[in-house]
Amino acid sequence: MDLDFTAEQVEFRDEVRTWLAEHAPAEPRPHRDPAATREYDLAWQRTQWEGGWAGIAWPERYGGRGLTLVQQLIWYEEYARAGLPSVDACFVGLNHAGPTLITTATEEQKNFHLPRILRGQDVWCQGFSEPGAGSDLAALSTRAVRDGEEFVVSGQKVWTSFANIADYQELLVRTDRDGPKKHHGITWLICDMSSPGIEVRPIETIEGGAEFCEVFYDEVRVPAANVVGERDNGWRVAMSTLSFERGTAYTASQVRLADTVEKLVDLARERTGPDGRRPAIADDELCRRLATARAEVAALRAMTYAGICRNLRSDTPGPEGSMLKLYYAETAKRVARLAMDILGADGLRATSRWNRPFGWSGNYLYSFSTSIGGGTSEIQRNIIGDRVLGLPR
Amino acid sequence: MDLDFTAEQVEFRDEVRTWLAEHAPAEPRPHRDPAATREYDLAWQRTQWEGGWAGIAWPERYGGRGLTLVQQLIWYEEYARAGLPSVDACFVGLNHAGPTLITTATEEQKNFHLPRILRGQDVWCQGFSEPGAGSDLAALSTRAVRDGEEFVVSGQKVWTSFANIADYQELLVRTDRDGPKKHHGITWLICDMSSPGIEVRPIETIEGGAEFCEVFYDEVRVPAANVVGERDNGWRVAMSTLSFERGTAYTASQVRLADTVEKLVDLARERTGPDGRRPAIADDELCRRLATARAEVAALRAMTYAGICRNLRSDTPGPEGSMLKLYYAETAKRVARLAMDILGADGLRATSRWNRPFGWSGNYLYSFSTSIGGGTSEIQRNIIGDRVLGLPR
Amino acid sequence: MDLLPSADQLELAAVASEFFAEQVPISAIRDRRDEPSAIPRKLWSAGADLGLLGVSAAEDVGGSGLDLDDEALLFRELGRWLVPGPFLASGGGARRAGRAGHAGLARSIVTGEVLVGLAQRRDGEPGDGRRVAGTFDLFDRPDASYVLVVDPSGAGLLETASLEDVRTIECIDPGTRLASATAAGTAPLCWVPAEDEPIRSRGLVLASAVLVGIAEAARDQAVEHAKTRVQFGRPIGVNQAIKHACVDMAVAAEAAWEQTLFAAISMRSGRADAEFQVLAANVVAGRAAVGNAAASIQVHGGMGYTYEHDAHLYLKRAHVVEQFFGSTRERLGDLLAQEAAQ
Amino acid sequence: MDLLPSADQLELAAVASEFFAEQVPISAIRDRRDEPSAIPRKLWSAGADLGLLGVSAAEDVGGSGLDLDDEALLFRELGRWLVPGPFLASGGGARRAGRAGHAGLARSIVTGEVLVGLAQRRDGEPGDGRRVAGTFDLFDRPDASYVLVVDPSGAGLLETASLEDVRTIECIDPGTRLASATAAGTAPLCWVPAEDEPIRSRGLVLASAVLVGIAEAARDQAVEHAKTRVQFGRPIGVNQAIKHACVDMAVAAEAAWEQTLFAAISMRSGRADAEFQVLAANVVAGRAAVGNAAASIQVHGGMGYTYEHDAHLYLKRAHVVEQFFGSTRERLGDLLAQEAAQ
Repeated sequence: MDLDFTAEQVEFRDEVRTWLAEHAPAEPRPHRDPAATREYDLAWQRTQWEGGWAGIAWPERYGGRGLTLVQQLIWYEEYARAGLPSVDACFVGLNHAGPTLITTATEEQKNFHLPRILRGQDVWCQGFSEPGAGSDLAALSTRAVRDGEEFVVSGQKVWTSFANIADYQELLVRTDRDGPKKHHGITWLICDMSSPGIEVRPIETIEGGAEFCEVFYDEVRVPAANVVGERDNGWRVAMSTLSFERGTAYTASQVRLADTVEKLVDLARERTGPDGRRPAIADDELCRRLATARAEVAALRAMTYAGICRNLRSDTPGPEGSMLKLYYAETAKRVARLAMDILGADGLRATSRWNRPFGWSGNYLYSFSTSIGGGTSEIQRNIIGDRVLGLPR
Repeated sequence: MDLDFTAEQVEFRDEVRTWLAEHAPAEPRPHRDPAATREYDLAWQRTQWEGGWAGIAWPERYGGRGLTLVQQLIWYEEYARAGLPSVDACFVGLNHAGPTLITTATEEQKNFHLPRILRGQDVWCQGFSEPGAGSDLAALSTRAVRDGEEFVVSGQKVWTSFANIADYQELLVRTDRDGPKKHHGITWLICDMSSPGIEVRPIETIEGGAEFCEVFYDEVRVPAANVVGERDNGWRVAMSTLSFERGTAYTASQVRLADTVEKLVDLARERTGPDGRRPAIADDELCRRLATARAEVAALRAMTYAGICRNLRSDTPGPEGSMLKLYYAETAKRVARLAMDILGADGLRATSRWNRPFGWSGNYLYSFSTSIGGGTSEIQRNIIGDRVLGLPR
Repeated sequence: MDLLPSADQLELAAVASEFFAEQVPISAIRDRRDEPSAIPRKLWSAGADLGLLGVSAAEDVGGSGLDLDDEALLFRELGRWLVPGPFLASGGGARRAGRAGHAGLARSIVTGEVLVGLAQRRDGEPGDGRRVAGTFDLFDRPDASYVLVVDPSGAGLLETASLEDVRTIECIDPGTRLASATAAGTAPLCWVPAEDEPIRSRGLVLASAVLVGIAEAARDQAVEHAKTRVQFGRPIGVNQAIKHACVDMAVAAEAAWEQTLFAAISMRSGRADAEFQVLAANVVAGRAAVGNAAASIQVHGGMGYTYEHDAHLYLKRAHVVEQFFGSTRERLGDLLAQEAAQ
Repeated sequence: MDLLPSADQLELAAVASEFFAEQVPISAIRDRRDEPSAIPRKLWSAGADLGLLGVSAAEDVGGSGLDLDDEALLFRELGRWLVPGPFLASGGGARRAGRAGHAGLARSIVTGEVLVGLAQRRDGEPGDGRRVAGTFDLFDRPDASYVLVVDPSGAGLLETASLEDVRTIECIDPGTRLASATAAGTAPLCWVPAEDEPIRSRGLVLASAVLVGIAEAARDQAVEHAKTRVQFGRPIGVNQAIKHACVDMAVAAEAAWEQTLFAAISMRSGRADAEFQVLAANVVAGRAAVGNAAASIQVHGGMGYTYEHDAHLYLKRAHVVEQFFGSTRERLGDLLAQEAAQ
């Protein structure tokens, strides 16, 4: 066992650090205006592409760098250390759709989409959840009927982040309603968001974010060539997508959480504590909770490293990703709440986590999504209980 | 609404206080030796009887005082304030068996047993749980077959406190194995613990207590006249017993917990805190946890008062008793753990909660029983969810 | 000894609850989020007509002269319905003005003509009867002619117009209007020293009642969702992860409510440990409100994370009301500094 | 970068685990509860023959000269099997003696002839190379000729015979022998200043590994019970109240283990943030061990509350090991005083 990076990896880290210092966006992310958000996120992705930093662990033949998850990790670490905004609008393309296409799509699909994602040409969104199918994703009922060389899609999706500014969607539809189990008969489609019949209604989040949407499909025609994996086999494809999400895709968030904790330690050094005299960090309770947060994000990093080492040996992430996701969510919520306790009455001031300096009350509200999105903490616990611990169902 | 006690009740409180000051046992309770424990607990119960304080809210015709639950509450409060030991070996007789007999037994059964319980003549124990029937009490399989004017009992019970020193047992047995549901065909028997065929094996508790037992029944003959309620109707009788346990029977424990918290506040005033300089109470974390414990036991008392007021209006305790039981258990565990955190390395020294001064490490270990005995906290949550909140099963 | 509300008290609360349900639906908070004031004057007047602003003010200034436990029952309904507007400060202000002999002012607050916001000290020395200085957070200042200042030494009213550097601040709660301001040694009106009347303790009891209402509403909302939301072919409430979360909410709300009543009655009847009971109530009520509201968001899943659902409004209001009359940590210190309960 | 144990390391741990399972069953703790020493000398010697006491001592004193991560893998097994006896202090003592040039002493500790207990300071000024004074808690003193004293300024050995006022104290853990004693300015043996070798940090890593072993064993025990115990016609593990409790135990153990390895490797490779990583490991490992052991008792219900079941032994040992090398609260303060992690 070792924690040493190779000379090559150390050099890589230096390059990343230097490049980020020179190219990081100077402007804060315009988080309230969808069109401006799209432009900002894509422009930043394009800059990364031009710098040669897009798709670090993606295959070279689709525009990636063909490096390992260790280099990808180094990138995330330096990225977080530089205090840069997350790749929000590009997240699904880079972390869900991209990896899924790499493992499952046809060469044609890969050749078309993967470079576009890396170059910052397209925003992708996820079309999984429905009003009647949240935790019970397999109950989805948005229907696709084959008509010649097309599928005709009708139905509704919810909690679709960035549908209002997306070019493509990874869309789960029901292509067979008569299968023996509801997990069968689901198909994973690439849906062009400019297709006629799609209506997008933004839903504001409790933090005031504008990225959440409902999407309505009224006889939307999707070419049959856009099926990824095979028809009626979409559940398996989607599960691998979710495994990415719960495994490596969260690496950036995990790394960023450590940075958030250090920001909070700094805040506690600067602010007066509850007694009105000493700095907050001198308060025994707050001090210990901050130290505990430090210990937890350290452990989260160790788990992330170990997960990457495991992934380097076997390609498909296992259910252990759910442990990372669960631990991340619960830690992120505790850290966000601790900030509110340090702020006291100042926590009542509305802020956004996109603010500079960091908006703690916004981050607190945002933190509620970490144990809901990508599968609730309850669902993660079921997965871990059933598939990691082998407990009876 | 008011918190005022009537002049009569105030006078009652004064009498209790004066009497307890004069008659409380001077010796600590001999908790490791079962025979000595029996003698101590029964002697103290006899003293209370002679003083006119036994069965405060029991009907006068069975030897009680015929007063209300308010006087009973006053007794518990003064009792706890005087720092007196709980009525451990007499607990089942006074709080389970007694109340059950009062509501359900025949006059003959009542006339015989109730005065004996009050006079400190008999120790009772509970024979409910079995190795295969813990949370799932209705799955009990200890069998009783009718033979003339007797039932012949064979089987096994577990977690039976004080079976080794008990005279009688409230014994649940299966009298019908062919009923439509397993809750049917259960009968509540008064079992004489000196009957041939009973074997008692003590089980030490994690605190080192000696009161826990397994009881084995090998063709034990119990007179049919000892059925309480009706044959095959024992489930209903037992449920009312458990309602007593979860409702008013815990009043004494709840009141004592407030006293325990104040003992802990005193301890934190006297001991040096984690920084090795200031008293523990000056530590911000410990101070806030102590204050929170104070708030929680205050709320527990308020809930207890409200429960008593509700009971004064309707006789049978409802499922709300489970809320008290649950809140009590979780609070008691937090308080016990807080003491360990205040003690630090000193918490490693083995003590008993029967020690004088109070043994905190023993109390900590004991506290684990509060969320297990009398129905686990998980079972209480099921009861509250199903019966108080009406959630689907 | 009787801790159960009387039929009269329950009736009083039911009337208020009905009024709020009809006139001040929670959805109105979203509709008015960009308005200067969180509650329209018309509704404020209607609330005044119902007697909400003079509950504890004397009858000779138009009040009802009711007791603190009656008032707690009403404020629980204000919490349950997330009613916006400075009811707590205005009710306290009316009582304050009345007892200080400013009958005219008291009457105009009771009738709803004059509003009183809440000023919460951020820094500066505690005020006294002659001058009040320092910076303050102002809650629901729009439309308010006065703000109620509660310092350890006493409490009184300041004219809003006398405040300097008034700056509007967006609050996390769209139903609360927040601002900051400075008082530069202004002379307060209707000042009363803390030893003469425990305004802060009364305020804490009523804030606790509001928090209980929030905790109960969040519980009810989660329980309802658990009964009706179907996933995996059954209502989600069959799952212990959901069921037990609802139960913990119910227990927290129950404990908070009984303790809040206990505190209200302790104050009314002048028990020696009243302050202990009040602080205890505020601690358990604050935890119940914030905890239940947070749990309800989780029970609601994706829906609970949307602005258009009510779940977050409970959470945000809970955080606001938990800050009333000083920080939660300060109150825990105060509670531990008390003698043991009676 | 590779955080996964090698095949050699896993083999090393498996051999130890097998030995413990066969030779030091957990039930022996109950059998020996009234013996002066928690582990028989014969078993101690067998452990020494297996190399458990010289893992990190140099080869020239009979040790294996292995690295801290290897040692952590072994100590995790000691925790998992609740092996009694002063392994941590004796292993540290052997390494200490060897590096201080006391080859004979080192060798006799490695062979199991000489035992070293752990002395934990209760009060008095920290010692230095010339004198050690103050009162101490002694862990597993019986049979030990020396005790290891670890002060912030450094660490060394004291002859047990030189201690005064030695008093046996019953420990909550029947597998740990506790005593108190006074050192009256005794000159320590093999003293090494903290800046020369981070004994406390090494000890904290190994204590963390023991705690991880306890956390994992408690998890395994609870999971096994959840799979096999039938109530209401089904294994209790189908209930989320049980299932999710087991999951939380698994996540806590996993986090603690990965962080403990991270810390061990950080120390070995001299990372600048090694101390941060060590303290972090001890914090998460302590919480995992105590938390999992407590949760396992609850999962086991009435059985978990009996002395004859193993569940409480995990809890009690977890509390003991969590106290090694200073209090948990002190360590949190130390962790926050560190620079941010690399």
